[in-house]
Amino acid sequence: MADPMRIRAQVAGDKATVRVLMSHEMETGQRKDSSGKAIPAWFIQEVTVAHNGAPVMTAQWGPSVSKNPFMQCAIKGAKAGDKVTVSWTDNKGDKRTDEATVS
Amino acid sequence: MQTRREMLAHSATVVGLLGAAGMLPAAAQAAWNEAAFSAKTLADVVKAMGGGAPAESKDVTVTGPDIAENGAVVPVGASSSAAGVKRLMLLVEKNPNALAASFDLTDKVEANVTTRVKMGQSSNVYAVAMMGDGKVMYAVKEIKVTLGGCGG
Amino acid sequence: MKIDKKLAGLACAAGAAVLLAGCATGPSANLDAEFKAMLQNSFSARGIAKMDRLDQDLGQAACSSAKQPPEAVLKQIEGEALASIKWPTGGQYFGDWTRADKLAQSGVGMAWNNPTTDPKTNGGQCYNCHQIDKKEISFGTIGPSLYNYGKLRGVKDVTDPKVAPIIQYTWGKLYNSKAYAGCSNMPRFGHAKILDEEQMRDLMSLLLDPRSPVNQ
Amino acid sequence: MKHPITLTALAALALTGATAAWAQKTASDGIAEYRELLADGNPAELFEVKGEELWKKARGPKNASLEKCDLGKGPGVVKGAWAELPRYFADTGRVQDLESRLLTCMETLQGFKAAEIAKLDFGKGEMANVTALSTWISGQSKGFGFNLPQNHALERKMYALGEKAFFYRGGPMDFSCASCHGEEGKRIRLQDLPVLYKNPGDGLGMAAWPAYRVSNGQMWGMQQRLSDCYRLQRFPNPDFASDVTIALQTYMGVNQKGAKIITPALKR
Repeated sequence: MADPMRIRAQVAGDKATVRVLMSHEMETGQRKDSSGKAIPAWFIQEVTVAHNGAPVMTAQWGPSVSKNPFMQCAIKGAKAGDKVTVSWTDNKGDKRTDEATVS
Repeated sequence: MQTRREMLAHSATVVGLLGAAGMLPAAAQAAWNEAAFSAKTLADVVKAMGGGAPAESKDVTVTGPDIAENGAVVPVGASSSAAGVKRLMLLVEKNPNALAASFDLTDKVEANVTTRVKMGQSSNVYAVAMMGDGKVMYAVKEIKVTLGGCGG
Repeated sequence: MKIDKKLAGLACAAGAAVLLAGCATGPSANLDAEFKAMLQNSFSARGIAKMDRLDQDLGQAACSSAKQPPEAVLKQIEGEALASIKWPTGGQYFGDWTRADKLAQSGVGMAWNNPTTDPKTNGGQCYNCHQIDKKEISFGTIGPSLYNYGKLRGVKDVTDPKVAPIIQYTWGKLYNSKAYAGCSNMPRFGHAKILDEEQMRDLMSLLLDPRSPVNQ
Repeated sequence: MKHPITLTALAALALTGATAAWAQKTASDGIAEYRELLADGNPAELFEVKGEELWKKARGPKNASLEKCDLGKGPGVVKGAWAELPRYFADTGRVQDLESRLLTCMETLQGFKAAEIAKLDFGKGEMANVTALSTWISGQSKGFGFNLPQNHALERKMYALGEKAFFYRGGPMDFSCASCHGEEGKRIRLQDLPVLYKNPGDGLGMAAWPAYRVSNGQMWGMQQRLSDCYRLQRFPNPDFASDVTIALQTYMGVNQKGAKIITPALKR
């Protein structure tokens, strides 16, 4: 199972800045291993951000997003104590969901 | 603590809610947009995403360094000052496939996202904003990728 | 000095019986012996990098401290290095600068994970330490800038006998840098068989050919 | 929304030529800007989370956690421990660095075979766990200044041996540590090189490792940093936790007394 994400959500004025680090190889499918065999593509395809359970953003990613991806966005009207949930799904169907509290 | 099954269920609910609320453009409700992620140019990506002809605009900003110390991790961002942006995209012109990431927004988030992308070589990077009516605006910036380390 | 003796004394007290003989010959000899033993115990041969890479020649040994060796030793290193230089076959110093950029850019070669020590698979490591072509902004500064190397030295025609000394010096510097500075940081590309004659000729052209991007 | 300043700037560019304006910004300014943009959100945090879990979790043949591990400041004391390593440990009779000490604890407390782990490649199996553990542990010394003890004779001997190792030239390229880290203001390509026979300043040199390497997306501990330095020196391979790696850390750590630790850092 995939390792946990690191989510930080901090209030900045009338919004909360959300910073997410995800643990993922993000293999492009264009590299070869030492024996010359192509390493198959393996990457996060979809990321969803929800605020107190209500979805606020969905992203589609390709394999050129960097390994151990970082994403930042800002949720309007989010206050301290609110919950921010981030979920991802990769091209092998693996999933991960983590939650953080806005501070 | 949530179990894995609960998490999966929750995740499915989230996606379902997005669809039901009609907050997603047609393309995102379908599976991952393979056509857009295999396109080679800005025009083809936008076409695959269902947008009109892209026009350069001051209302869109692309952020990133002038020089990247390493192409494996290049911090880039897209933002727009225009009202009603439905989608922000980040493209790297000279990558094998141009589209790196696409963000479908609701009015609950700011039109301002940041991520990090791989760049095979120095290239133009595009930030693209798609509006509800299919209008497409973009900004472009060149980012130089340098070789580093001893290279052994 | 005082600290050194105290240190060695304690090291002897703490050390095993076999080291006691070393202590009798003085603190630094003892530390040297312990150091040599530590290297042997700490490293393992891996791939092309065998344990003989820890063996030092005169120059390597003399240049292994914060201080430069005495003048006489430096002169000896430089003399031996100069005598070691193999001048190019048939007096042919030049190759093709268009092939040299790839060589100058590459830092690959001679590490334990490289499959072979064949020079043809090695890079010249040049940009790691030197500025060369002005278009490459990612260059090191351990060595001096080589931008306009030939131009600054008045090389307008490489066949002009007046520039022969600078051509020979440049070949010698690439082949065995220690001929001109006994403790130079620069590898001995020819002497250590990192690059072959053909590769060195290409680098000579990159540095000295008036048409090379280096001299624009 | 109007951008009067941007428009003025654009007009100026049109007059002077874009190239001239670009040239004013040097390559190093550009690199500094790049690092600034990456500073917030270091993937090393992912490894810190993993390392903390590993420390507290009952694992290994003895199904025990590492919470009784003595890193030099007493059993279980993690805060500030990295700032005082390597140091002498009476129970093993050796000067140990963080990673070799972790192997000792994994063997004595958890029942792992330290010698087997030491043979693994970096990033593989339990070796990856050692790296995650050292990432978290080093992070618990963030803001501390290096303060390696030199009271024990073996600690002082390790310093002296480390000094010799630092300047020892060998291999087909005649490199020593000092070839790259012995002079002020030098760099390889665009990477500034810290001078490591003295205190290079806060957050530089040893004070920046363990670090996440953006070039390969790997988390590296100090052992891997030194191993790769020796690979690029074209030396044979230093064994994991071997005396030469501990001697060098002692030498550099003592020289860097007081330098503020910023681990885990982000490197090229």
